[in-house]
Amino acid sequence: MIDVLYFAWLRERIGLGRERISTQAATVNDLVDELRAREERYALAFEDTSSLRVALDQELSDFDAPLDGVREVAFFPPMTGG
Amino acid sequence: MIDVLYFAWLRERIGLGRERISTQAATVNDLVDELRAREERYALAFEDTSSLRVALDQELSDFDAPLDGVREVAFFPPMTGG
Amino acid sequence: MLRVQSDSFDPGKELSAFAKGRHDIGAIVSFTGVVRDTDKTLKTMEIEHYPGMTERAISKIMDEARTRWNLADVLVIHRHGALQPGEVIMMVATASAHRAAAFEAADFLMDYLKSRAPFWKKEIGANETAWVAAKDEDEAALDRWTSSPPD
Amino acid sequence: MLRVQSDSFDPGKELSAFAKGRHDIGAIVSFTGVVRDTDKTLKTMEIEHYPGMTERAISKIMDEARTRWNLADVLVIHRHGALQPGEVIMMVATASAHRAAAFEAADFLMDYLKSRAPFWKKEIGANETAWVAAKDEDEAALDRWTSSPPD
Repeated sequence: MIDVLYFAWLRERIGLGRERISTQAATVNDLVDELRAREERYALAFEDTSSLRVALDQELSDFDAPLDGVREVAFFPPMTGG
Repeated sequence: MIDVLYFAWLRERIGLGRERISTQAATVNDLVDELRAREERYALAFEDTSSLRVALDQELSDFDAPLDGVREVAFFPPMTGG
Repeated sequence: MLRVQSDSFDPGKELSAFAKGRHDIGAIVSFTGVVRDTDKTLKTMEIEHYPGMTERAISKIMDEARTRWNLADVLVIHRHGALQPGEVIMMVATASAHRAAAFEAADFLMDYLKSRAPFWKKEIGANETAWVAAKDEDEAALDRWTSSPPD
Repeated sequence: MLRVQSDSFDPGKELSAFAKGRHDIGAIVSFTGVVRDTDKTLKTMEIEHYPGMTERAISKIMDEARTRWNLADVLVIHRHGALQPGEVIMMVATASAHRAAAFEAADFLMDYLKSRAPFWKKEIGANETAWVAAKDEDEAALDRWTSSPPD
């Protein structure tokens, strides 16, 4: 089981901010493929992952990173802090 | 007649901060030569003008600038503001 | 010191308290970010954040600044939630013996907070609502700190 | 706004009042200069200035900053007279729509105030008294602003 979080417009498009998912995905990209296959709103939200960022257990990471032992995956658009 | 002002260690070496001088000096350098010739303390204070700055009527200037129409000449070491 | 909060704060009060009473400091630089509304079309700016990761990411950036420059003190305060035009979003303050270190560290912190701290801004106007897009120039600004390491 | 004064002031209070209530500002940068006494040998710092020229020179530097950057507001306060370790010597604040302009203008103002405003610092210690010498690096810092004009 893995916690998946969505922020900003990604959260709005998917319609929720957090969900618990049972997955065998080996990498972030695999997880994204699984999510896309679920429903239209996921497919649309994850259409272009080059415009998205991912954090694994609250550390910025890459879409080809492995999910081994990861408990929290967060997807979001580029940050606009400051 | 011209007002001559001294600041910081120059003021301390000469022993006064301001004096009124009657001079025919054409340039700042000419005025410095006149001052040097006056007394030992002036000669010592103006020994090395490369370590001094000059302002004419409160605008930074050069030692070869003319004194035509100038009412206030100020000599001082490099500034240490901020 | 780091604070991530929804409450408003007064950057002036924070500056007065910052690095107070220390005799090894010659320079303090502060940056204050304000909700701008030049065209008078903005009603509210909503700032979303990622609780937990926000604190981790900013702490990391602050540690990096302390490693790069000799800083006597560093402060970051960043708000989230709904803000009105003219309200303070965040502030950064740095204290050092010398001015170059204080300036560079504050500049560095701002560049990294812009693009590496998990905040997202949404502008709610009278007629339209839009997420603020990250700027290429903000991402490019980070290169300043990787190409030539500061002293 | 420019103030040259012997009275002490609180940079925090000044920052709180600075550029207040304006909606066209996104970034405020402040610099505060403090009497440093890392070695605990300083008793008093005496700051001499050239009344009249001080105001002219600083006004000129502020005008130059306003010409180079799009600034909504600029503040310079500089003290003269006898100051104790830890006391605030001076502050600069800049307000702009964007952070780069606010940072660069504050940095520019500090570089010019250091070497072009007629102030002279004297350090009175327990055992010795000395005029602070101008540093070559402070004069060199001015080249940053002449070689490549900022946007």
